[in-house]
Amino acid sequence: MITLNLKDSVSVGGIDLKNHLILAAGVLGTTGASLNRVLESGAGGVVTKSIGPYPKEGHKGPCVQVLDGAVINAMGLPNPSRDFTEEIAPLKGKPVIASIFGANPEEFAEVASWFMDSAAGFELNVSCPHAEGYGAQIGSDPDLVYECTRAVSKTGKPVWVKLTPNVTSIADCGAAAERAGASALVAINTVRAMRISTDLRKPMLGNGSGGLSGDAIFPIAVKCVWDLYEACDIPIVGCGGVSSADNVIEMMMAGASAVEIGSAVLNGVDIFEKISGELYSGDGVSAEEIVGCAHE
Amino acid sequence: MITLNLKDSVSVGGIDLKNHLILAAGVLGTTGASLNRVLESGAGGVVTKSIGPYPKEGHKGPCVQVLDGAVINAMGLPNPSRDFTEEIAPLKGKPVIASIFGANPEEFAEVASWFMDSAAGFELNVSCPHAEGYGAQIGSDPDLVYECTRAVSKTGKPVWVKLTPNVTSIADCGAAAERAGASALVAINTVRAMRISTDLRKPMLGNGSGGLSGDAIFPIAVKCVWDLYEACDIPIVGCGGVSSADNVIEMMMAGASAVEIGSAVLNGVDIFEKISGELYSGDGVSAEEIVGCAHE
Amino acid sequence: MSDQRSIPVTVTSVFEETPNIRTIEFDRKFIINPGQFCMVWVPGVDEVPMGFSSENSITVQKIGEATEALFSYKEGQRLGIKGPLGNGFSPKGKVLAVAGGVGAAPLRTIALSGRVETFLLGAQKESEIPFRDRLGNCGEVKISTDDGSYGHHGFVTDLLRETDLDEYDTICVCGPEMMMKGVLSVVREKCAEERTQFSLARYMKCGVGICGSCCMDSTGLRVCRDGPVFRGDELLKSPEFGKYSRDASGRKNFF
Amino acid sequence: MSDQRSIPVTVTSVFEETPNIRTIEFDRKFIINPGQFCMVWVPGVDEVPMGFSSENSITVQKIGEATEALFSYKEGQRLGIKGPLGNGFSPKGKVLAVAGGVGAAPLRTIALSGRVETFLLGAQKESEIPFRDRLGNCGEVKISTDDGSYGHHGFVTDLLRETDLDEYDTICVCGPEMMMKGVLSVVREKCAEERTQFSLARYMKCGVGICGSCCMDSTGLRVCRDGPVFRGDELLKSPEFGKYSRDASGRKNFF
Ligand SMILES: Cc1cc2nc3c(=O)[nH]c(=O)nc-3n(C[C@H](O)[C@H](O)[C@H](O)COP(=O)(O)OP(=O)(O)OC[C@H]3O[C@@H](n4cnc5c(N)ncnc54)[C@H](O)[C@@H]3O)c2cc1C
Ligand SMILES: Cc1cc2nc3c(=O)[nH]c(=O)nc-3n(C[C@H](O)[C@H](O)[C@H](O)COP(=O)(O)OP(=O)(O)OC[C@H]3O[C@@H](n4cnc5c(N)ncnc54)[C@H](O)[C@@H]3O)c2cc1C
Ligand SMILES: Cc1cc2nc3c(=O)[nH]c(=O)nc-3n(C[C@H](O)[C@H](O)[C@H](O)COP(=O)(O)O)c2cc1C
Ligand SMILES: Cc1cc2nc3c(=O)[nH]c(=O)nc-3n(C[C@H](O)[C@H](O)[C@H](O)COP(=O)(O)O)c2cc1C
Ligand code: FES
Ligand code: FES
Repeated sequence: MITLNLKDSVSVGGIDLKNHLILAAGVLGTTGASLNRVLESGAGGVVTKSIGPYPKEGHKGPCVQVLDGAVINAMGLPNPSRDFTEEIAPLKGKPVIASIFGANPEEFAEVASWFMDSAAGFELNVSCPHAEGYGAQIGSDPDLVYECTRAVSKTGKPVWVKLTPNVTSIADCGAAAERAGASALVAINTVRAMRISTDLRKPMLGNGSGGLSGDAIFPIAVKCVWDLYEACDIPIVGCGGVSSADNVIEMMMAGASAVEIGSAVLNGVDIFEKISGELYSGDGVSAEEIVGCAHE
Repeated sequence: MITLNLKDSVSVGGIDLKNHLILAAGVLGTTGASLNRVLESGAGGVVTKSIGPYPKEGHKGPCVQVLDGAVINAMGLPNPSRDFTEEIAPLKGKPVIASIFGANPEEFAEVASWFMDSAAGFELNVSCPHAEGYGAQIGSDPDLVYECTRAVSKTGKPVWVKLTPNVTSIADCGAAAERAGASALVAINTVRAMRISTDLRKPMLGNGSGGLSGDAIFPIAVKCVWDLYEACDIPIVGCGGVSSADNVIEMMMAGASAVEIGSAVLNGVDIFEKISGELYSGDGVSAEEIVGCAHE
Repeated sequence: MSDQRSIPVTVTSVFEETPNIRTIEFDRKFIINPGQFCMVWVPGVDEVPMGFSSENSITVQKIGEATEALFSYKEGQRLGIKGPLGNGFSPKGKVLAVAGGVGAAPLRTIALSGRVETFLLGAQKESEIPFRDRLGNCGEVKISTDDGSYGHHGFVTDLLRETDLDEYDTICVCGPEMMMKGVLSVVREKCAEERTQFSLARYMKCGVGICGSCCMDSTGLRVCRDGPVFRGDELLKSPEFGKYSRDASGRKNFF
Repeated sequence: MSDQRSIPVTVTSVFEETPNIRTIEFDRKFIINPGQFCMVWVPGVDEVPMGFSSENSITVQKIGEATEALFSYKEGQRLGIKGPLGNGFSPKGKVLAVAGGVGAAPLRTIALSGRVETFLLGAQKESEIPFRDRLGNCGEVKISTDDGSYGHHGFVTDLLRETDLDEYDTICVCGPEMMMKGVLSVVREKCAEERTQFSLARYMKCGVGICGSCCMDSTGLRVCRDGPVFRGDELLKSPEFGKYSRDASGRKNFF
C-alpha cells in the first residue's frame, strides 16, 4: 500500500491539523471532554456536534441502528446551543472545528459569533437529511448555500461547507459555496435512508427516516468527492464510510485533501491511531502527490 | 416472519405476474433465452435489458466490480436495439416487461412501438446514472419525465417508470410520471458511485463512475419507496438491494406492491425460487394487508 | 462494525414489583454479563436504556413518557431490544451488592447467578421495595427504608457503614446518583473504592458509543460503551460524578 | 454476494510464444481449477476475459485494442485480475487435450499438473505454435499446422480422428469455435461427446454472471459462470454453438 509522509502540520482549507484524519460532526462531539479524548487518541482534528441557535433535544428514539454493516441515524440535531461555548473553551488552540447550523444566514452568523474565539474554524451543516427547516433543506438549494456561507465567511475565519449527497448535483452546491468564500468543502453528510422492522411494522428510527453512514456509503462519497474536485478549486474533505488507511488513500486519489471519520468509531475510538499507524511512514509520499491523482 | 398468501396471479400496475418477485432490468436480460431461464427458475416476471433507438456497445470495461458486498456497474446501456424484438418474440404471453430508453419522447415512443406485441408492458429507464444523454439525465427533470412517460402511456400499454434516487426529490419525479399516465413507479435504479484502485490509481470502472446496487442501497431504496408511497397513488415496485424474503416484506411495508431483484442473482439464479420458498405459505396474509402498513 | 439492531421480542409476563415498578419478561434470552443493559424501543414512543434484570427481563420504574408506555405493556405485546450493551460488572470472589430502588435491577443478575453474598437494598418505603423474595439465592438480604416502614429505618449507606467491607472482594452498586455518591464516600473512608463498581446512568441517545451524548467529564468516557460500570477510584477523579449530568440537548443539569 | 474485484498484479516476465502470442507472468498466484479464467483489466483501455495459462500467467493473442495494449506490457507494469472465474474443466482419469492456437492456454494448466496423457495442438504454421516445450509433462504432444510447416499437415481434427478415444476418460477442448465444432462432430461419431469438455468464448462484459451478455441459446446458461466449460452432449442441443455468437451490443453475428 502507498503510505504518506506526515509533515509537522497539515493545513487544509485554512485550518492546521495534526494529521489528515478528522473526527466527523455529531460523532462523539457533544462534550469538550469527549472531543479532547478523540484528539488524544490520534485524530488530527475534530468537528463538534452541530450547534444551532436554540437548544434542541433531538428526535425521539431509536436514534441509531447499526445493521448490515451500516449505520442509520436520526438524531435530530440535539445540541445545547450557546452553552456549548463552555464545552470547547478549554480546547482553545487545538484543531477543533465548530459545526454550526441555522435556518437562515442570520442564524448561521449568530451561532458563528459565539465561537469566534474558541474554534479553529467552522463547518456549516447544510446537509443533515432529517431536520425540518435545517440542514439539507438549505443545502439542496445552491442560492441558500451561497447566502449561508457568505454570512459566515464574512467573519474571516475558515469556513468549511459540508454538503449533502441527496441532491441532483452536488457540484452545483459546492460551486455556490466556493463562490461565497468557503475555504473547503466537506463531502458527504449521510444519505437519506430508512429501515423498517418487519416484526414491529414500524420504521426502525423514531423519526421514521434518517441518514445512512458507514461502509455502505463509501462508494457514494468517493463519487461526490470526485465530482467536486472536477467542479471546484478549493480543498475537499472526504467523509463517508472511511474505515481504513486504504480508504483514506482512495478518497485522496478522488480529490480529498483530508478525510473525516464518523461511523468507524464504532470499531473503537482508537480508530484514528490505528489508521495513522498504517497510513504514515517515514518513506511515504507527500499527500499533494496523490490528491486527485486518479483524475489524470 | 410474516408470510404471504400467493394467489393465482398478482396484478401490479396493469401487468399480470406469477408472483411478487421480478427480475430487474439489465441483469441477465440480454437474450430471450436468459429471460426465459429466469422465469423458469421462479421469477414472477422479468424486465429486459434496456433497449434504445440505436444499437450500443456500452462502455469499455471494467463494467462491473463486486466489492465489500456491493456491486458497482457502468455497462453503458449496451443493447441490440430493434434486433431485440426477435429475442423476446418467443416469450409472448409471458410476464416480460420491456425496459426502454431514448433521448427524447419521440425516441421513447419509437422504441415502444417495436414491442407493442411481444411485451406485457414497458418500463421506462429514465434513471441510469452513467449514460450521457439518456437515463438519469432525463429522469432528474420532472418535465422530461412527464413528456417521455406521456409519449409511451399513449400506447395504452402499462407503463412503469423507473426512477433515480440521485435527485433532490424523487417524489417530484414520481408525481410527474403519475400525472403523465404511468401505471406504476419503480424505485430505484442504481446510486451514483465510484471506487478507485489505490494500486492502479484509476477508477475501477472503465467509465470512471457508475451505479451502486446490492445490499448497500437497500435502506436508500426503502426510503425512496416510502416517499413515493406518500406522494403518489399508483403502485410502486421496490428495487434495490433486495436479497431475502424479509427484504421483500420490508419493501412492501414501505409501500411496494412488488419488488425487482437484480444484484442478488450473484448469489445464484435460483434466488427467486429461494425467496418464494420463504415468502409464501398457505396461511400467509394477503399482500394488500401489508403494502404500506408501516405508514400507519 | 458489528450489528447493533433492535431485536423484536414479545412480552410473556408482567410482574408488579411495586406500584411504580414492573418487571417485564420477554420470549428471548440474551447472553449477558451482569450489569449490561439494553436500549428498549417502545414502538411509536421512544427508545430508552434499561438494565437487564435477568437474561430475559427488564424492570421499569414509571418516570415519564416511555416508562409510562412500558408500564402499560401486557403479555403478547412487542418491543425492540438492542443489546446487551456496555461492559457490565466484573464480580469476583465474595460480592456485596448495594442497590437503591430500581437500581436493584442490574444487580439482581449477579444475585440470580448465586454470586451475591450480601445484598443491601434501600427503598423509600415498604411498598416501594422491588424484587422481594425474587433476588435469587443471596447469602443475606438487608433492607432499609427511608420512612422505616420496613427493615432499617434510614438509608442504605447506613447499612453499608455497618458492614465489614474486608469480607468482600467486590462491591457492586447501582441506584440514584446521589445515593451512589454517598456509597462512594463510605467505601472511600473504608479504602474500598478500587474494588467498588458503580453502574452509572446518563442520557443515552444511541447506546452504542457513537453519538457522544453520555460522555463523562473529564475523561470523555462513554457511559454506554466504556461503562456503564466504573470503579470508585475512577469516579473519584471525575468532576462530574455526583455533581451534574447532561440532558437530551447536552446542557448540564446539576443534581 | 462474495467479492469479485480486480486484484492488482505486477508483471514479472513476458514470454514471446509466437509473433502474435505472448505469455504474461505476474507476481501473484491464483488458486485455480484448470480452465478457469479471469477478467484482465488493462487500465485506461478495457477489461477482457483471458484463460489462466498457469496459476500466475495469461497468454494473449493480439487481436484488437485491449490485446494490443497487453502485448506491449513489460516487466513491472500493473494489471487488474478478477478471478478465478467460471467452472473450469473436470479432468478425470486419462486426459486427451485438443487445442487450437491460443486455445492451448487453459489446457496448459491441466498439462502443467501432469494430468494430460496426449496433447493435440493445431496452429496455422510453425511460427504460430504456442507453448513449444512449455506444456508441462504430457505423455505425448502431437502438432498439426494448416500449412504443413510443422507436424501433421492439416487440422487438429485430423489428429483427433486418428486417435483411439476409448483410451481416454476425459477429452478437453479449447480453440476457435469452428475448430471446436469440428471436434464435436468427430467425438460424436466416436460416441465420446459426454466425456468431452469444451471451453467456450462469448462476449463478456462482467465475467461474474450478472449482466447476461454471455448467455447461450436456448438454455440461457452463462458462459462466464455456468461455463465456460460445457460437455459435448450439452452443446449438441444448442442452436447457437458453432452457428453464431453475440457482440458487445447483443446482436447476433453468424460465424
Ligand atoms: C444504563 C442505564 C440503565 C438504566 N436501567 C434502568 C432500569 O433498569 N430500570 C429503570 O426503570 N430505569 C433505568 N434507567 C433509567 C431510564 O432509562 C429512564 O428512567 C428512562 O429513560 C425514562 O424515560 P421516560 O421517557 O419515561 O422519561 P422522560 O420523561 O423522557 O425523562 C425523565 C428522565 O428520565 C431520564 N431519561 C429519559 N430518557 C433517557 C435516556 N434516553 N437515557 C437516559 N436517561 C433518560 C432523564 O433523567 C429524564 O430527565 C437506566 C438508565 C441508564 C442510562
Ligand atoms: C472465457 C474466455 C477465455 C479467453 N481466453 C483467452 C486467452 O487465454 N487468450 C487470448 O488471447 N484470448 C482469450 N479470449 C479471447 C479474448 O477475450 C479476446 O481476444 C479479447 O477480448 C479481444 O479484445 P480486444 O480489445 O483486443 O479486441 P477487440 O478489437 O475489442 O475485439 C476483437 C474481438 O475480440 C472479442 N472480444 C472483444 N472483447 C471481448 C470481451 N469482452 N469478451 C469476449 N470477447 C471479446 C470479440 O470477438 C471481438 O470481435 C478468451 C475469451 C473468453 C470469453
Ligand atoms: C450518530 C451520528 C450523528 C451525526 N451528527 C451529525 C451532525 O450533527 N452534523 C453533521 O454535519 N453530520 C452529522 N453526522 C454525519 C457524519 O458527520 C458524517 O457525515 C456521516 O456519518 C458519514 O461519515 P461516516 O460514514 O464516516 O460516518 C452524524 C452521523 C452519525 C452517524
Ligand atoms: C449489471 C447491471 C446492469 C443494469 N442495467 C440496467 C439497465 O439496463 N436498465 C435499468 O433500468 N437498470 C439497470 N440496472 C439497475 C438494476 O435494474 C437495479 O435498478 C439496481 O441494480 C438496483 O437493484 P439491485 O440492488 O437488486 O441490483 C443494472 C444493474 C446492474 C447491476
Ligand atoms: S449514548 Fe451515544 S455514545 Fe453513549
Ligand atoms: S459476462 Fe456478464 S453474465 Fe457473463
